[in-house]
Amino acid sequence: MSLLSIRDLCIALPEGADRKYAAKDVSFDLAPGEILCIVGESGSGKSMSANAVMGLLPQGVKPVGGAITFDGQEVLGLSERQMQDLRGRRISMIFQEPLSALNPLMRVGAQIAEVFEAHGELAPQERRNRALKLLEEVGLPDPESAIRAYPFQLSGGQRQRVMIAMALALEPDILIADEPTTALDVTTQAQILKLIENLRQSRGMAVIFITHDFGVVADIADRVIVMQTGEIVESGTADEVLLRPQHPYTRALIDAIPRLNQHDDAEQPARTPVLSVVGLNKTFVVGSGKLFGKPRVVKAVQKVSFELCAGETIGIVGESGSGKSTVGRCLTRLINPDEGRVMLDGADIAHMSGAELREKRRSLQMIFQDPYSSLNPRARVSRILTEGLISYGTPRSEALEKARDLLGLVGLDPSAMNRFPHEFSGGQRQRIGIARALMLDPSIIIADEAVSALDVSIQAQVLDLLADLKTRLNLSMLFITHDLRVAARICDRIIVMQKGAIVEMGPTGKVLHDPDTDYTRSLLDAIPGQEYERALAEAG
Amino acid sequence: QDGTPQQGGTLNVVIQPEPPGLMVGLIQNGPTQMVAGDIYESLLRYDANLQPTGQLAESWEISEDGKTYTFKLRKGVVFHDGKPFTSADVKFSMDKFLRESHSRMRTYMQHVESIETPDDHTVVFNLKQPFGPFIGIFEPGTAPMIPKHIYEGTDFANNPANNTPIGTGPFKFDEWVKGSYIHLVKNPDYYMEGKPHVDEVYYHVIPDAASRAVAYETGKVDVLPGGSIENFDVPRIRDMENTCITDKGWEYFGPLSWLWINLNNKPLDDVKVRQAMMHALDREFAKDALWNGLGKVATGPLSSSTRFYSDSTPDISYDPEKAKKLLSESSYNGETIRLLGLPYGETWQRWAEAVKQNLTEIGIKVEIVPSDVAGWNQKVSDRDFDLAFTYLYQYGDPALGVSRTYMSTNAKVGSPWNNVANYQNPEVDKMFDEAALMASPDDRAAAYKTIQDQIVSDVPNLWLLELGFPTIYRCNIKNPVNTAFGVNDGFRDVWIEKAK
Amino acid sequence: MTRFILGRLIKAGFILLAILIFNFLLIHAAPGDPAAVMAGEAGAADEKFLADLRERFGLDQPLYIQLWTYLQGAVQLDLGFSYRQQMPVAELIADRLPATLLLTGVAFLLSLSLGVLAGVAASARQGSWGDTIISTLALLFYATPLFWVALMAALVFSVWLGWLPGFGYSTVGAGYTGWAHALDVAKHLVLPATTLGLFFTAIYMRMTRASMLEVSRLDFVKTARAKGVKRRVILRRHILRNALLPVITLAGLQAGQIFGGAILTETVFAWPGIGRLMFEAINQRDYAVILGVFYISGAMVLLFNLITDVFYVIIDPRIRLTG
Amino acid sequence: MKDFWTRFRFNRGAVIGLVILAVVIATAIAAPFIFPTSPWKMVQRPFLPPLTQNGLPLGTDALGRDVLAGLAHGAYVSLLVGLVSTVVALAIGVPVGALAGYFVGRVDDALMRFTEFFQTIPSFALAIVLLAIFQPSLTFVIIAIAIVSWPPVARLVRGEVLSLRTREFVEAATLQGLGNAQIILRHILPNALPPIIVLASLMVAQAILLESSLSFLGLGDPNIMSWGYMIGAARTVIRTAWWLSFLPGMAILLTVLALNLIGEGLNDALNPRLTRKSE
Ligand SMILES: Nc1ncnc2c1ncn2[C@@H]1O[C@H](COP(=O)(O)OP(=O)(O)OP(=O)(O)O)[C@@H](O)[C@H]1O
Ligand SMILES: Nc1ncnc2c1ncn2[C@@H]1O[C@H](COP(=O)(O)OP(=O)(O)OP(=O)(O)O)[C@@H](O)[C@H]1O
Ligand SMILES: [Mg+2]
Ligand SMILES: [Mg+2]
Repeated sequence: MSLLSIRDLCIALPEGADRKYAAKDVSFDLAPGEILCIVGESGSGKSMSANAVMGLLPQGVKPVGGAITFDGQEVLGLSERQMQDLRGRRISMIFQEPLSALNPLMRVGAQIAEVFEAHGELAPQERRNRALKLLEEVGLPDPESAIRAYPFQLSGGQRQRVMIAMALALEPDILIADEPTTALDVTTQAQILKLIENLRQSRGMAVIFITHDFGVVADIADRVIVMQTGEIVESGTADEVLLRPQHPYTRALIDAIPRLNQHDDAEQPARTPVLSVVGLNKTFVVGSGKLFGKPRVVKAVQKVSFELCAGETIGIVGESGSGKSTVGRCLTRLINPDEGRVMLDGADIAHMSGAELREKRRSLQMIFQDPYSSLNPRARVSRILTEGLISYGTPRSEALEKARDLLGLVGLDPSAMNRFPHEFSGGQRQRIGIARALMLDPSIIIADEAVSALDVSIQAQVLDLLADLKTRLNLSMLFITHDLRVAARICDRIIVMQKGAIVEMGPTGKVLHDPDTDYTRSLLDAIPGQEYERALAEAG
Repeated sequence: QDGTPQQGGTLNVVIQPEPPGLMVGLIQNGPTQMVAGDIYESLLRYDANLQPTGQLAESWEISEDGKTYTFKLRKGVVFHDGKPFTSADVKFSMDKFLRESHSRMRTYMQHVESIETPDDHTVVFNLKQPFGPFIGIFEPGTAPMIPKHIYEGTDFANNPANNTPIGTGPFKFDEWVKGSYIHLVKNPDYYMEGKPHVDEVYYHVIPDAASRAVAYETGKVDVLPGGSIENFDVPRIRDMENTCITDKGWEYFGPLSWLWINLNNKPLDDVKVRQAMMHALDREFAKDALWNGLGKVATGPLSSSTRFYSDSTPDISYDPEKAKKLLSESSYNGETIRLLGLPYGETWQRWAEAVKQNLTEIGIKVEIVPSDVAGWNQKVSDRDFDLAFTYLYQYGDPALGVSRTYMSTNAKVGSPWNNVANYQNPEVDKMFDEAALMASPDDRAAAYKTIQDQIVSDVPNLWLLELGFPTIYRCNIKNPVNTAFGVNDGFRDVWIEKAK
Repeated sequence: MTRFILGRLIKAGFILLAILIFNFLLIHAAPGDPAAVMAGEAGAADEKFLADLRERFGLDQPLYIQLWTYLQGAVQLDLGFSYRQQMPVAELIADRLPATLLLTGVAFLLSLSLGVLAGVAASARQGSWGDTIISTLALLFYATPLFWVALMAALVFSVWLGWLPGFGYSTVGAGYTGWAHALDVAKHLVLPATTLGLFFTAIYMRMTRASMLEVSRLDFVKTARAKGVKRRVILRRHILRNALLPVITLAGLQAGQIFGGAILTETVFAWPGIGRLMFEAINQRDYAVILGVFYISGAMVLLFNLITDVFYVIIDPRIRLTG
Repeated sequence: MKDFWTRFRFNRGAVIGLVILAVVIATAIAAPFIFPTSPWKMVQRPFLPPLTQNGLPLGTDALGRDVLAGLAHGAYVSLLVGLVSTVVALAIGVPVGALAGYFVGRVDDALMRFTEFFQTIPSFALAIVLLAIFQPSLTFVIIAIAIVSWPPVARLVRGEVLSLRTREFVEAATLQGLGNAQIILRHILPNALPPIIVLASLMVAQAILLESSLSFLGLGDPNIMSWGYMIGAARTVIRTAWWLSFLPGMAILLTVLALNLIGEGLNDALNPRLTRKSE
């Protein structure tokens, strides 16, 4: 008997959206202990379908047909009260964007403990201990102090792990995970996957796993569903779908999967550095929350130095929480580094301010790790994209024209211009962020997990776009990613970071195939789907 | 009058505004006088016809030439602190204390040559010349008897005893909770047998007029002295059960309201304009609509309760047609007249509006200038107005309360109570001077008649109403008002009839 | 944080001084002076009397000397002497303070708790009958003049029903002590405190409601629901907490006025508090008292602004303040 | 813009509000033509109850003046006082608060100390003192009200901005090269709008009522008919002629209601999350 059964689910979108239905005639079953992976196009309705199971569709989005049966119970008709009992305890969910999904004003420990409280589990002081334990299990370093942190004080991957801890807290019957590892480095990712696997074995937990990472799919999936524009185009066991895809879309997807050894190791011409970073340091000191408690001190960036040359792409990989985003934010002066110099065109922007800084910044753009919170909720996409350009003096019509072009290049419909950020899927928002960064024709882009929420075919499209710009416009890029395959594909050099410091730096091929440090090696070992890659390679 | 007095009980009275202090020798505003009337006494009292009766003085004599006043004091009178009251206290009070700190007394005392105290219970005032009104000044608000033993040789204004006033009156000061109430208790050593009848008096400070009405309605207070509640509320309260109302008790003060006219300003220096304005005012309407029909329409500079009032002055009644005619003959051509309202509550504001409307209707442009009390004082003192509301007390005698308004010698900038209009008529000056010093009341009456006729035809002010300030009280409270001072004379004779 | 607070306190001292000078000049710019007012109440006065008064009050001195004298006292916390009331200002204020604090404090707590509660209730059922009723009531409360409400309340509960005393601070002459006194004062407090509180209740309610509606659509609320957290808890812990910032601002503003008293309410209900004292002092140009009240209430405003700022940081850890 | 209108129109409450406000404004403009005689003219005996006399549907006041004429003429002043003082208060308060909250540090310090300067004097008392100094003409009444009402706006806006300025979308806008002014105007303030709108609609009511309290204390402009004046004047006769305060009270209530409904509609129409119902 299946634990969850979805029949002909139709979810209607409000007027003015991409299409009429976010999901159409979606049907599948989930047995206890089964791991079902949903892959597919960004914006194809994966998140909406998952939300529907939880009864948590956004305002204006409604299920209009079909049935969802959980444990013999029709879910769609349940009252909010009845749903309350199911949520968290029987079915739990990890949402796609962890920053906006966490309460900004509540310490993460409390947010986890709340799950127990909501369902009347455990005594109050034990809840905290359990929360601590959970944070440890998901691999958060120094959980004692992390438990007291606010979401904004955590790195993207750390937040994501908080979400995971929350969802696993009560060991639910079904776990719905919506791209839960987009911000996790591969070792941490492996650890999380192992955790899920354990729960499945011990508790018979069933999992719906939405992801773009075929490596992960290959490693964990029992069955796979492929979605495109709201419909399921193919489904079957993991082997069937991954190795013997039937539908052309699935085949196209699989062809687009980046390979580890895809980079061209052609000898780089000598280039002039455009950005040189010398001795960057940043330490966060955060009150402990108690009046006289010891403050939490995080050495987020320690003595980071490197040079970025014109037309070069440097990948930054490494442990989640190792300071990658912080480096990016220091370079753009969104936060002020404690020490160090950031030389751009011979000027130190680490000690600049005012108009001068604004002028310099034009050539230095960033793609934010959390796309949703970096978009003004009250601005339409058209404004978000064009206002930068307009403020630098470009005529409005020209800016709009360019914005439309860029949207097309990142695979979005021009109709997106008139919508607000909350009306998009996670991947779509990320693409808006990319388009925004490209609007100003920067010479340097700092891309923080810029393609993590994109399905592989769109990812490929975007990466091609970036590569094209790189050659055409001599664009330099700092590409922060946890996906080593992506790094392999577009980076010239790779920096490996751990605990705020650079542990290894070198040409991509060297780092990925002949690393100097154990840490890098452990990363490489943890890359998911290596067997599958081999299998694919054998197959053709 | 109302049967045999019964002893005991508490009297709850409204007081408004809260007095700045209770030492009536230093401060003479209305509320101070009201409370002080229970604590302090003077030599005499005055009945509704302003005839003197004894208080601290048992008997008195005025010499033929009107220059020597001899008072025999009551024996066995003690101050609240137990010290006896003697002629020395009288001399100290009149000659020293009040001469120094009581502005009205200072002027009156100019007529006094010397004060003698042949024995402990006799006081003799020697006047420089006869001064008709002199016998009318021995009331507690004007001539309170102040304990010499406490004040002699001290800085009067800063004497700590000012906070615990001590007099000879029927009630002793007990407690003053600022902002809430003043509590007086019966003086057990009072020299009049069986008096006072009530045990204690509470003066309640309730700043809002409507709340004062509520206080009466809910039985928190039993006596509403004149002016405690808005006039609009009077009929309603009056019609309540067990409620009595009287407009007596103001005879001595004779409050008369008028509009100052700034005679320095054009076109107000034109008598025709003034006459036109006088006839334009519908005072009957004001009386009925704003004062509940209480009081009287004024006929001239004297209130009808004041001595030497003449009822045959030239006609100044409401006649808009005549007013228009006069105006058209006058030098007025469209100037805006600034009318300064009196900041004493709603009635006065409405009145200003009514006057404005009256004048507008005969074709005079008027702008009301609002202000608060201090602003009003300042503006009137500085003569910064065209028309200004006011009302003043007459103290029973034109020489005390009326002449100050019309004498040119008094037309100095810097005070709102002198001849603010800047009325200059040498003849009137002279007649006022003479009339004050005449020994015979008949001569004085004749002189004041001429004065009244003259002033009314000059119209230096626009006389409005003799104000009626009704005292409202529960009918089982007997005798709250039985002198020309009303509640300001203390509750010596008040008693409360217990419910049967 | 400690440094921030200390810095602010030091600055507050200077501002207070500046405000004092400003206030001093301001009220001296108003026409009339206390001598004239006092003389005016007596209904008659001659120049000598006025001159005497002015000399006694020190008003004959040039303004800058008066100011200097006042400031010298003020920095030593000597607020001067009220000639009108014949009492040191500090004593006068201390006398009135308990009544005012009781009234404004109770009204503050009442309105804050009631307003936030009503706002939460209304936003939880947006568009329902409950919401409509609460919103309409709130509208009524703040669109109706305070004195009108006050008078009506006195009329209904005091005159008609006779349940509550309509004015005053306690029953005069009843001689209650201990609990009886407390109960008596409490009874007197009901009408003025509710009247004063109603207006602010309405404000808090509207602000809370609007803010809650805004927050309730954010994603983390969805997360909380996904955890199976009860609606009530979500409202309180997640939505309300995030919606509290503007409410805190307003509460800080109201709290700052806690010493300034409530002029109209105190007047209508004959509440012997600071507000009335101040109003009367303004009318009587009792400079020392006006300045004293402004001084104390100014200090309170500064203090509560500081507390508000500290609350901001506590409520929203993302806020950083430097100063 | 068109889009905004469509959304606004769909909000029934907002439309009703707009209609009421339009009526009030029309009355204010048309009053001198409908009631050409002065509203101060005493036309009948005082305290005539409503609906008892032809031609005086709302009766007369304490001096026998036509209440209906008063209401019509009063609309102008009350609206003017309410709206202008609110606009002025917003015009001062919003920029001050926004700059203080956005720049924090020294600017914040300076601006907030400046605000405190005005805030420390109890607002009602300040209004009274100001009006005692200056002649209470309509202009000064408005100015006085505006002066005492802007500090709360400034503090509210500052609080919101303090919190919003650290959001990532603001950082993103900074990177886009937007000037501070643009960031404040286009990114921060729109997100701080709901409390500002609430406060603004409250302030209009408060201004109208403050004017009434002031004229009740004799500090209004007594030459101009306003609703506040009418309520203040009717206060003393509330027991005997309830309609005299009730009617202008209703007028204020309706106007405030209208402004609130409009505010709410505005709020909803400007909130992208509330729009596009799927019906
Ligand atoms: N505002 C802040 N306050 C305090 N600590 C912070 C803050 N921002 C980041 N940190 C801490 O600094 C460290 C580095 O964070 P950063 O965001 O740079 O990590 P990251 O390498 O980008 O990780 P991820 O891959 O998970 O995004 C983390 O431990 C994080 O908790
Ligand atoms: N509130 C909304 N209003 C209008 N359209 C919406 C809304 N939310 C989502 N959509 C649209 O619904 C479609 C499905 O979105 P969904 O979030 O399910 O995509 P997804 O498959 O999860 O994509 P991704 O991999 O990018 O997260 C998208 O086209 C999106 O634009
Ligand atoms: Mg999604
Ligand atoms: Mg990061």
